[in-house]
Amino acid sequence: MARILTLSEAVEETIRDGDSVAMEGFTHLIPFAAAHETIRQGRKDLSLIRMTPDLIYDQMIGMGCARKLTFSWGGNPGVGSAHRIRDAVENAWPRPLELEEHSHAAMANAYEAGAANLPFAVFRGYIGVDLPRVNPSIRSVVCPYTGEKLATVPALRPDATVIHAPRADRAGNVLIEGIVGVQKEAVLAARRTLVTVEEIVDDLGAPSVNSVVLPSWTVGAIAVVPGGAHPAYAHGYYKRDNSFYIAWDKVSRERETFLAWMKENVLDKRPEAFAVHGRRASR
Amino acid sequence: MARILTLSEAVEETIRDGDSVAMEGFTHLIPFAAAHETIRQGRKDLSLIRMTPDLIYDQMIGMGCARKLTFSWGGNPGVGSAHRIRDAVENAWPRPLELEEHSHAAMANAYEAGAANLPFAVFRGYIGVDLPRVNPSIRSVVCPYTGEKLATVPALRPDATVIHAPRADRAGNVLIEGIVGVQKEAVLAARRTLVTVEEIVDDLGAPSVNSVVLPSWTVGAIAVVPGGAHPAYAHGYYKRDNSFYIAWDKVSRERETFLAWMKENVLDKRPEAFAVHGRRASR
Amino acid sequence: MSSTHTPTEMMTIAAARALRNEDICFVGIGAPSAACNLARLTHAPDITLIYESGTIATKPNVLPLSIGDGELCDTALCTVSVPEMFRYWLQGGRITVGFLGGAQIDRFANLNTTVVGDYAKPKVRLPGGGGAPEIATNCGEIFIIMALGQRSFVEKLPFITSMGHGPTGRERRAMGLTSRGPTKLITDLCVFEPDAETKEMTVVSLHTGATREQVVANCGWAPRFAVDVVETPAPTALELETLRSMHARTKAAHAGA
Amino acid sequence: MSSTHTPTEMMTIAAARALRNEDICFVGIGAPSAACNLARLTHAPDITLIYESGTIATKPNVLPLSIGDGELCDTALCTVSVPEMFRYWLQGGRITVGFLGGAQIDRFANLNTTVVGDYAKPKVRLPGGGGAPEIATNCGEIFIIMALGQRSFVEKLPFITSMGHGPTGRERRAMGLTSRGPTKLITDLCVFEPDAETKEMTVVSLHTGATREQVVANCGWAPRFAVDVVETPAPTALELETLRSMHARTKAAHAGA
Repeated sequence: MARILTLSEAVEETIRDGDSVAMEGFTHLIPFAAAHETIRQGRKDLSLIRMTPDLIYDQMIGMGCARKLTFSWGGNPGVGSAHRIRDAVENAWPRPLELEEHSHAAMANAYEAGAANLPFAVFRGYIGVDLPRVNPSIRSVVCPYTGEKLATVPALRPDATVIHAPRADRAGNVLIEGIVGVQKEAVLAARRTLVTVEEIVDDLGAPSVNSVVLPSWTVGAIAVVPGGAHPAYAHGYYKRDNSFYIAWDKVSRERETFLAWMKENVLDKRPEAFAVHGRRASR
Repeated sequence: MARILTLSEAVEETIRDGDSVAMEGFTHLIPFAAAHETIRQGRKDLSLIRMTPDLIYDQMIGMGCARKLTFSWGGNPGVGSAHRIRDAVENAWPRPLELEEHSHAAMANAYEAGAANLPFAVFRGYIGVDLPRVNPSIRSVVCPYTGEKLATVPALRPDATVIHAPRADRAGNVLIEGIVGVQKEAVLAARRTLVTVEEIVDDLGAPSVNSVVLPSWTVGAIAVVPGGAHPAYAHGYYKRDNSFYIAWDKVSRERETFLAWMKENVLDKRPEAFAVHGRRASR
Repeated sequence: MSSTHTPTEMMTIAAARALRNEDICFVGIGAPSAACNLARLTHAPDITLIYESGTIATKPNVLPLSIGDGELCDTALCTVSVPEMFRYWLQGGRITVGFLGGAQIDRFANLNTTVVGDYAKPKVRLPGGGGAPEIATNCGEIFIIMALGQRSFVEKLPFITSMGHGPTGRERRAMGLTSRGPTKLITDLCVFEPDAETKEMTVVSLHTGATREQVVANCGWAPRFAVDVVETPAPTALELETLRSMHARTKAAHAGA
Repeated sequence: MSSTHTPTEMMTIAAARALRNEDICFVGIGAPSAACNLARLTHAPDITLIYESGTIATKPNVLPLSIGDGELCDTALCTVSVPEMFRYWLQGGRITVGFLGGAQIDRFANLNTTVVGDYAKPKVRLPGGGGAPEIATNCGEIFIIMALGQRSFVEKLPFITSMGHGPTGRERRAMGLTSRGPTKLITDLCVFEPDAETKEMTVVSLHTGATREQVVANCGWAPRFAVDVVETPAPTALELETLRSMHARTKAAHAGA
């Protein structure tokens, strides 16, 4: 059963030094507040997993939280490079970063296999490309019926998955809506889970019986952090802050401006600082 | 793009003698009207596919439409035997019926693999049981990472899939809601598809952006048949006619009563006969 | 309401008692469904009931006739597709108890719901396995509910549809399965549990009024009895009343069109 | 509005024209997104645009900055999970055209968006493949949009992120792929199509005002020209106006918080 905690308690319980950690949210519902709290708590040696390690991991990697990154596309979407990730890979600053690189299809299938408790995923991919040359975890199986050779990747089973969601009810059931990404799979694949939510409500108000719901007993900790996905967005609550993404290019390009920004906006702040972004749209 | 046809035209276009045909709907939204039309049109030598061949295939098999049945549970749910299917298997009446038998997990995974355009499905199943002894299509692969042996089944790729759905819009987009079963997978896995619907509406009225929707270009033919799932039910329209299922046990037990019932209620009827069951519940 | 109870009522009530408030239970249709919902309406109000139709945390007011009645969807926390149910939820290892019935069972709680006689030329063609083969191995443990009888409790199964403890009781361990398999077999006369060593299903409790002789007479193999066989506590008034009113509501609901 | 147009505008317009009203198009971010939505707002109003974030048949009013802006979801027919998008829709073979960009390309339209230099010690670490490796082989055909340049149109790629026609142009057939691979490469100066025999990308059309010499000077290999190179029709007033007002709406929308 999910327990409702403060974000500080929840991060402390969920994420441990050395863990493999997936913070998911595909453009939408990215758990920025939880990432900031993780940075403040000084977690280190993390093996970070994320299909699109954009600003959220640019910040964590720039602050030295991670020793490894498993990913499929790392950049500032629509803007350009993830400068802090590049600095780590190209110059080992602030520390070396090991990469395990995949395609989106591979990562999505690997989370799906993790949720399904399978040891690996099969898909038709990686045809004619160089990634299997540099990533030994990409292998293959032969179809027992047609003889076709298909690509495989190991299932993703993170020690901890962190996501942001619109809301939970008091029993701890969580609703996800809009662009749902791989969040459900990432939660079901993980050993420990933390869900930050915009609000806790009496009635989940799922719009359909087929809505994407995580039952309380599939979730570890829940923390209420209105605005906690900013500068990403929360469908029905607030919009993506595209100007922030554009501005991040300049902030993150140099180490000094990055560190100054992180001190002012993360290290010296508390989770409550996100509340200013958490406007509830009319339903 | 889906074309909106009469049921008679739609069955004629979609189902051909000798086809493999999946009529799906897991207790809910079973396409009875389309099955009756198929019987009336005298289709034969079909390889019928369905996880739960209950009354709908009891009727088709009893009328001699099928030469083969691929399935995982064949009975009258909560009532007892599917007498016509048993008569075909045990006594070859009205003609012999070849069986390809699976478990629910295998069938669900096989449809999923079909929708995903994979040649086979992998799952952890068929452990310690006799079915692989009698079904040569159950095989295995070895995980390239852990060495675990996992079960495989060939993907299901029906020539034709038939389902019933609550509604479509005028562009031919189809909404499915409630117990959604394997219908989406069965449609995406098929070469040709027919969807009967309770109604055609101007606005699909999907309750959530994440609703189960089949875009028009994934659907072949659409036919409006209010009540077309009776005696199964349509969420938001009418309830399951449990008394019909109970009464079927007696109707279907003997060949004579069965044939008399089929003549009166299927051969001598038209699709419009289902309309009496198609009450729209208030939304 | 009669204060005496039928053996079937005792069976359902004994089965319900085996469930815990914190269980995540995969429910088969028929007797398992009655037992699971009785547990929910008595001592286990927060139990999570999952039906293979995809309905999660459902709280039906009347018992479903099929595994996919509208009542299950209407009262569920959410409803997922059938492929998802079998992949993420059952194979995902999220179910603590799977509840099964069957046509035939052997001393190691292997079940047959496929055929009597030869598979290719069956004497009786049964409905088949449905979800059972994977429920049997992917749930944390399995409870089985079946009325005793010479034709259903048999020395040797013609076909193993779902594995209990395997043909010799040693197969689960040999295969490296981590799930526990059948831990309770609840009948209309007694309750069996597997012997810790041999895994043979062993009578641990006799229902009020039932005798060892009756059990032996209705079992196709010579059943073992535990050293300390206890008497199953009789149904409480609350249990009996809840069960009967649930059945009455169900009967009324299913009679209507 | 200026009646002259920029090479980038010509590129986007030429790319948009390649799309058909009946296409099911998997849209990459940036230039592909502009081209696809321009097609939708001009000659292909019923085109189905799919973004890898899971949004199907989306009709954004402003261009998304990312592949998952709320605008895409709000205007979509429906939104599915990312695993479903890659399994049922892309791998499912339901996409007629995949639209890609890249950092580097070779004469057989193989793309690199991974690294410049050695993979283990890169000179420049690029974002990686994202959806491209599987888009490249699972879509019916591929359109690529990239501005010409010596550093991006290279003789030999340091890394093949997604396959075009393979390192020698013969690999697709050898592997038994049934999808067509890159059939159009639209640049700011010209349009390439693969030679029917060799699969080498060949200039078939020069944009108004562009010369063969400019193309050669901005291409890292010696580009082949088709026997009959035509002139790309200049943008119509409607195309230019639609494109510019779309960009103006987008700029206004992205500037706000």
